[in-house]
Amino acid sequence: MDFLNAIVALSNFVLIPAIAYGSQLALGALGVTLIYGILRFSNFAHGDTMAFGTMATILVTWLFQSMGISFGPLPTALLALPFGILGCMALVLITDRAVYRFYRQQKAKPVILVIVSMGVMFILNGIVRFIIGPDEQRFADGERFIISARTFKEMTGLREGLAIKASQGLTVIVAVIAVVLLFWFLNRTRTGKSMRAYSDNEDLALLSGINPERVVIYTWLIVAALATIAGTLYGLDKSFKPFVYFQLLLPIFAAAIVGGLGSPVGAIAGGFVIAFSEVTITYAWKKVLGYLMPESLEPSGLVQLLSTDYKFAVSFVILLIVLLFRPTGLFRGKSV
Amino acid sequence: ASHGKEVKIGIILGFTGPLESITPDMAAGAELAMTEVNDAGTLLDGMMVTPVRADSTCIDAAAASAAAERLVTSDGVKGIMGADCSGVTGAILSNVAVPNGVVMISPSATSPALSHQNNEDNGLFFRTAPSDARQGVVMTEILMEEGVKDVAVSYVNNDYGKGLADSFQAAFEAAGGTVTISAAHEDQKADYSAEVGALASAGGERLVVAGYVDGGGSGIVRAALDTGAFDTFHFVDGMVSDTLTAKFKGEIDGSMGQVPGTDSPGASNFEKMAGDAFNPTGPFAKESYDAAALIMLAMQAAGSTDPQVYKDKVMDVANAPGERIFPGELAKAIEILAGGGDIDYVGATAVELIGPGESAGNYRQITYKDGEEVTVKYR
Amino acid sequence: MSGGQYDDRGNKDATITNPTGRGELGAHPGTGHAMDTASAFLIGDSMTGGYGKGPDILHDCTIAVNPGEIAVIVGPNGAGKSTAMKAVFGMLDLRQGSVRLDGEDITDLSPQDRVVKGMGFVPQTSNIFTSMTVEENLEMGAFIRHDDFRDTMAQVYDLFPILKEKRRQPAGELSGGQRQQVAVGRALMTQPKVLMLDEPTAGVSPIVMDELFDRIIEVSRTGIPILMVEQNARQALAIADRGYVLVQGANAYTGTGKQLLADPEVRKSFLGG
Amino acid sequence: MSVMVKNSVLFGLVGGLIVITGFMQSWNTALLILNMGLISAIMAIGVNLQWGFAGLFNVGVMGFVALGGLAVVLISVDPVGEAWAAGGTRVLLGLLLGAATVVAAALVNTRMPAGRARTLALLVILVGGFFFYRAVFDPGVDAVESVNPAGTGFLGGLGLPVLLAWPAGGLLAAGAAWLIGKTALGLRSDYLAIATLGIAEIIIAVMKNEDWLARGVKNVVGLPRPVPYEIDLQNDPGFVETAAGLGIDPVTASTLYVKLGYSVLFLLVLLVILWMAQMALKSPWGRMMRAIRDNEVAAEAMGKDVTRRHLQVFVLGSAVCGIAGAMMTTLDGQLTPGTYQPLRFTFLIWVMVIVGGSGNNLGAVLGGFLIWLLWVQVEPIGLFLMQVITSGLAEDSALRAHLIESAAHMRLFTMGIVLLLVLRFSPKGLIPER
Amino acid sequence: MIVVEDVHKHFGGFHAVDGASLEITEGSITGLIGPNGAGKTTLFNVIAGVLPPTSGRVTMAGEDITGLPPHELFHKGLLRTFQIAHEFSSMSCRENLMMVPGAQSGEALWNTWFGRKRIADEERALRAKADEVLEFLTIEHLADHKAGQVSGGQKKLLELGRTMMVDARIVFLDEVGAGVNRTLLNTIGDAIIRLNKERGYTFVVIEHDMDFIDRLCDPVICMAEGKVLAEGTLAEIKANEHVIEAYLGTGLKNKDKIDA
Ligand SMILES: Nc1ncnc2c1ncn2[C@@H]1O[C@H](COP(=O)(O)OP(=O)(O)OP(=O)(O)O)[C@@H](O)[C@H]1O
Ligand SMILES: Nc1ncnc2c1ncn2[C@@H]1O[C@H](COP(=O)(O)OP(=O)(O)OP(=O)(O)O)[C@@H](O)[C@H]1O
Ligand SMILES: CC(C)C[C@H](N)C(=O)O
Ligand SMILES: [Mg+2]
Ligand SMILES: [Mg+2]
Repeated sequence: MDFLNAIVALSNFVLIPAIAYGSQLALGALGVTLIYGILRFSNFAHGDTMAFGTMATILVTWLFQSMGISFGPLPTALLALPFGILGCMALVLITDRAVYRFYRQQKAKPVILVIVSMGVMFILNGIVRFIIGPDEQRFADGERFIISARTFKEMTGLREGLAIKASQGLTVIVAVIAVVLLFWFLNRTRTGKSMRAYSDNEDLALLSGINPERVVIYTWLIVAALATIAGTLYGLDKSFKPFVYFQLLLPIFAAAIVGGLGSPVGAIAGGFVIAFSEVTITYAWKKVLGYLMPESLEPSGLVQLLSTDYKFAVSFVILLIVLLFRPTGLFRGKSV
Repeated sequence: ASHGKEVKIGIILGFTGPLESITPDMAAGAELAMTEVNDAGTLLDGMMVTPVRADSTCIDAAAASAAAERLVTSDGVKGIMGADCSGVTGAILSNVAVPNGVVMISPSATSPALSHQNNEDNGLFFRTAPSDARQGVVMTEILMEEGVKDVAVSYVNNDYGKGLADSFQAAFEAAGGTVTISAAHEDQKADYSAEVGALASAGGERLVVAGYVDGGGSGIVRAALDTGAFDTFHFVDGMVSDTLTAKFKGEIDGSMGQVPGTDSPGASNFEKMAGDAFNPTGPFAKESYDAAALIMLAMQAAGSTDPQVYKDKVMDVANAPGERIFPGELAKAIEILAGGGDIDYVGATAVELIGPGESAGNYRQITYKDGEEVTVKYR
Repeated sequence: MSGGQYDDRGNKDATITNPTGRGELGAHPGTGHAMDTASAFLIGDSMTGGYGKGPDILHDCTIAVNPGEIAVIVGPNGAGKSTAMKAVFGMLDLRQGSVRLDGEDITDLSPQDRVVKGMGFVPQTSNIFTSMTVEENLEMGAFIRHDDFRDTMAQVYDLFPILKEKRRQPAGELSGGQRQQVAVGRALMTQPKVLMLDEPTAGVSPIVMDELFDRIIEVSRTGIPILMVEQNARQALAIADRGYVLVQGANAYTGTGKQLLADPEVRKSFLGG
Repeated sequence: MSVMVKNSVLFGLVGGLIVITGFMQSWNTALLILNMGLISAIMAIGVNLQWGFAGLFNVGVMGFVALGGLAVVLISVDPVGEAWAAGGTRVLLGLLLGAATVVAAALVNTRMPAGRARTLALLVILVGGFFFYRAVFDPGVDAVESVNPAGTGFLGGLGLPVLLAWPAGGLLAAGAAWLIGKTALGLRSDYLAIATLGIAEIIIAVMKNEDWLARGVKNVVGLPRPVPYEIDLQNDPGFVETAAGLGIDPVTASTLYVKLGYSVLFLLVLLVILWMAQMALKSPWGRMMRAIRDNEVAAEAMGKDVTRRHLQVFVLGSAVCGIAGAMMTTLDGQLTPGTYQPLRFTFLIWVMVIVGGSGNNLGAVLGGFLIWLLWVQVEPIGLFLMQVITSGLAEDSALRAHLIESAAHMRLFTMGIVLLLVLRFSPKGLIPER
Repeated sequence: MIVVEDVHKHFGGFHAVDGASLEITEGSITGLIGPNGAGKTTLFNVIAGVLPPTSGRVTMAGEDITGLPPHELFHKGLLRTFQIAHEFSSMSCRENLMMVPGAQSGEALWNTWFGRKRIADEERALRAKADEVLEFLTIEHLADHKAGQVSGGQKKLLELGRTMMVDARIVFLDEVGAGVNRTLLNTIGDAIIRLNKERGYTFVVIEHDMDFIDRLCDPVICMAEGKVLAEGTLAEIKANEHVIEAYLGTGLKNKDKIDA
């Protein structure tokens, strides 16, 4: 019984939140990694792209809600998601046209593109706040829990509860579908392969008859879709607030790099490594150990490796360790 | 008594940054006071007050100082309503207000470090919010009365959160309570699973949340509720607001909290005056109204817009003796002062300035029932 | 976020992305060279041009290849041989002159469009996709084809058996000579109507060089004209139907391969005696 | 020659903008911008040393700037005797123990042959050391932090003149950079970037959470100054008289005087650093660095010790950032770890370097001034723009209210536009490398 | 002078160098030939310290130099060129050469501030020397061109030029000839011989051009599949069946094309 309690407590506070958070990071990191691999720069505007896509989804969700359209127990936002993705696609294509294309043609150094993306980040920042405001927005509806802590306790009679939110289940399912589709696309389709070729050697891709602008457009489209999905899932699970999306940028980058920039598999692995390391290293094991240990040995302190103050630092220390012992990231970052 | 005279008052708040969602209401509160005075048109025989807004960013001391410097030296403001966050408030005070001799009244900076016992501020700094040292004591009283002896604390990792958590822990432990864990959370972060995991593991009858409702504070509450880690909370002033009830509805029933506030009729007056123009119950909107009102009334009392002159009058108009003044009665107050009378500004938050010029600290104790915020009593 | 050596994917010369390949002059003044270019399949006619805003590298230079023939360009280092190839392929602004393929003026076409028109090109450097497997490199060569290209791939593997062995290996891990084979194979995958090679045998062992020349001859026998730059000039000229010696961006000597090989002046100055 | 003319025009332009600020807004604002501009220029030189000279992508600028700030507290604040008595020695001992553990582990790692014995020894040292360190350190920290937490609660500094803190800030940053460089410089550029970004965050995390060091998020305010206080000047009859003689009122005169004092100090530092950087760049050393930047493999084969040179320039650049950080904290008069944000202290500096022209010291200086000027002035510009845009709308229209309300967000927006415009029309920066 | 003892270099499961042992005698010009992918460049990289060997030992004049970093080897007099040119692309050709010599006093930061006179003198000498080398390589007109913008062959010349800026003891040349005009290659060959005779440089030359090998090299080592296949004078090598099969081949099959 105590053993079960320990397992449940661990799942409830460590495993489930980390898996959901990891999936969200992974989707975000995939976008960053694709841009890096194919367009060769670290896109600092990615967090704000996510915010924009989510905002578009939210606006459509509100429209649906006001029209009385709903999706049964699932959040209406899922219905609105395709529209949000379209909106985000339009945005990234416009920015590419207006901004990035010029630098591509100039063969500007990647760092210039990084700085340019910071400019775009500033601008998107302004636009999003301008349209939807800086405040937190709620748009989740439908069932909130697959199973709530209280129900679980009543069902099992255990002392510990286990909560699985609908948004968490949804996050994992949608993430898996998105990732499978992406991999199929990149490795099996002609367009996918041409994207990888372009990422490898632009000039030669040109000589092979690949239209570089098309590759770029496809990349942006995919990235817009990923960003919107990641942002919407995150918003459903937590809440939507522009500034938080900007803050997401750092863990997303950490995830992409731990995995190996440019490697999609790596991005996913990186997302989970970051999520799990943040949660486990600062977790206070007192409760779990309390169940497992005999009464006399029960820990008096919190049994916490590091205080949560250093949570953020932990993910970066993990990052550093990975980089020092496997300098190209877990999955040697090659271009897509 | 010529018309067309103008005095500018600066409103410096974090219009961008982690408090960007509450600052518009605060600014609106301050501007409401100025409009009221302008409508009367009697301040210093027809002086018109113009508000000038500037962005404190809440976090970037250098940018805030630059903005304040511009307010003072280029716009020529004669008083500053602000800043909001304790950090930038300290920076503006020592870099701009004191060197230029400008009065500054903050509606919301609550850090104990801003109590200038030794006149480091040249008597230029006041605040209509109480120091957090006082809030820690009030919180302890409430919890003890409830019979709560074990709590976990989660505070926002800045001078406000940390200072409040420190003063609370000291007071609570002195009263015989136990703080199982006092852990920081970074504001505006993506995910709080780790923090809640640690808090849950440490346990406690209640979770004390000392953070911002627009930031990490709500994130912590959300995660704690969802995982079933805690179901009752104790909220500090940064948390109590309509946003909180809108967000959590019945989920936080049974939780408690306190905010600066009084049962004086001022608050409801203020809310009526505001109408639909902005949210008058927003955090520190009332304090902002009061801060702006105090600046203007002190000017009237001194008969001068020169900060070096009117700074000495701020305490006089704020405290007894004199006629009690509520929101909507600024015209009356000006009249009394012009006639050489004395006033006791009560305002929207029952202003009572003590010690080095900060609010004495009246608190409204609240609890949550059926998804509504219910006032229990005032202390 | 990358710098220095890590952002090298292809040469970084901006003109290569010239989206339209448009020359500055609309008219194409002939120069009246006494050259038999009338029947040429591919001709870069009186080309003048250079990189970006820089000075002219090519000076009124003409290069042509007839159907079914092999044309070889030789010349000292820096003569502009690679530049001439790039110009013919549309990767460089022509300030004067024109490029014609099978009688059609293609001066204004972009490189991709030229690929579609049936031109294949193997550049001198960075001519493979290093992160992709050998097989994927070949597939990319066939990118513009929508038919079944497995036969062509089998042919390429027949020609370069080592590639079949390494087909699952990233091309970047191959040795210098092996890469060269991938590059030529990739170009052949398009089933081009005309093939342009910039020093295909640089750094290739004698046995592979012979094989490459053999294959080039075979390709040309199938009716595909070949235009190539070579430093192994004696061998190249030996199989060439037409040879060009470029010096400082201008035609210095032109003739059949044999004529040039026999010319003592050419031998001494350009073929190493 | 024409380059000279162009550069002079550019610098003249920035100078002009500052002067215009002086006339249009106030001389105080102008001087404030000038002072932060000088500091920004120094930071930009530091980043330019690393990126422009050596191709090191350091995105941890914020960390070094913050360390410089920390140095100001450690050098200039008076020691807190009570805290030292309560647990000062214990804290120091704990730190020494921690360092000893790491050193011992490193020694074992290099001296012992690889194998199970070494792994075991390492584990014992690290785990044992960690607990021993915590056992000594934690009580000391608790003791120090409980000494008047609202007012002090930290050990304080050495109580030395604040000017000493500037070189000390450089040294502190250099020391940290050396440690970081030893471990992280082998990484390829993108990874180095994120590693430094992470380390900077760790530095800030430590400064925020180790209250015994510099009060953490509770901030240290009222730091000593190298220039007189305005109030003292205003109370000094001699000064008031001189001011009156110049026809300026004493308050304004005193604020200007103080700011000018800072300007002179900062300018001196900038000139010295700029001269040193220029000389280095134009010498065989600079040539070697450029070679390394162009092609590390070849430079290594040509006998240049790339790792050592990278470390050297990384340490130097970081030290320059540390000096600038110390200067900035001195100017602010307070250390507020919570305000260190990558957006402001890392990315903005990068924008300065890139817009100014990387690889060119003058470019970095120009970028420092220009971008800082914009960063400050964009806020009123944004408001102004909004007012112009909405001037056609009815006074009470909702759209107008919304637009004016959004004006504050236009700061980032306008900044983005400005940045993109500069990059668009001069992608190599305003003063490109040669 | 250099002794390579049973060196292995594995990439994952692939054995690029698989137990190579050879000796290079002082003062010789040794040719290293072998089919593409034989592991020649990889072996160079191991000797020159770019890649750590999986196992095996390299000694130079009796001293163990296995795994020493390239910059230390440079100062011991071991220089190399790259098969794919590694120029310093944003620097002028002259600077590409001037940066080479070690122990320039201007490379110490201190001197850039306080030893400016000395630096100026040194620079003058260096510049003269660089110009001399450029002239020798027939690219003096490119002295002020950015090295990234010269032709493929010119970059290779620059590579060679760098080894001429210092007094080397042993120089490894990885396919200097590939992409270099034959007439110029002859000149380079002459230079190599002169450096060998006059300055006592030892050379190891990877080359696929048999004429070039013929002119310069004695002895010749042929590698295949990561091992040494044959060693000896060129005549011996040329007659070796294995070498013919693996490397030299028997000439064009399509001879008819030439004869026609
Ligand atoms: N990207 C470039 N930008 C500017 N100038 C260039 C560029 N590439 C080559 N050049 C110049 O053009 C001239 C001709 O170069 P090109 O590469 O055509 O020579 P090449 O005949 O192919 O020589 P090689 O046999 O050595 O490859 C050279 O002098 C070189 O300096
Ligand atoms: N980094 C690497 N990873 C995996 N395999 C490699 C790597 N580098 C080289 N190889 C393999 O090692 C083998 C030897 O390569 P190497 O470059 O030494 O050949 P080489 O003898 O110099 O050939 P060439 O004459 O064509 O230059 C090749 O088959 C190559 O594919
Ligand atoms: C607006 C408030 C929540 C600010 C807070 N009281 C502080 O001092 O930082
Ligand atoms: Mg060429
Ligand atoms: Mg090789």
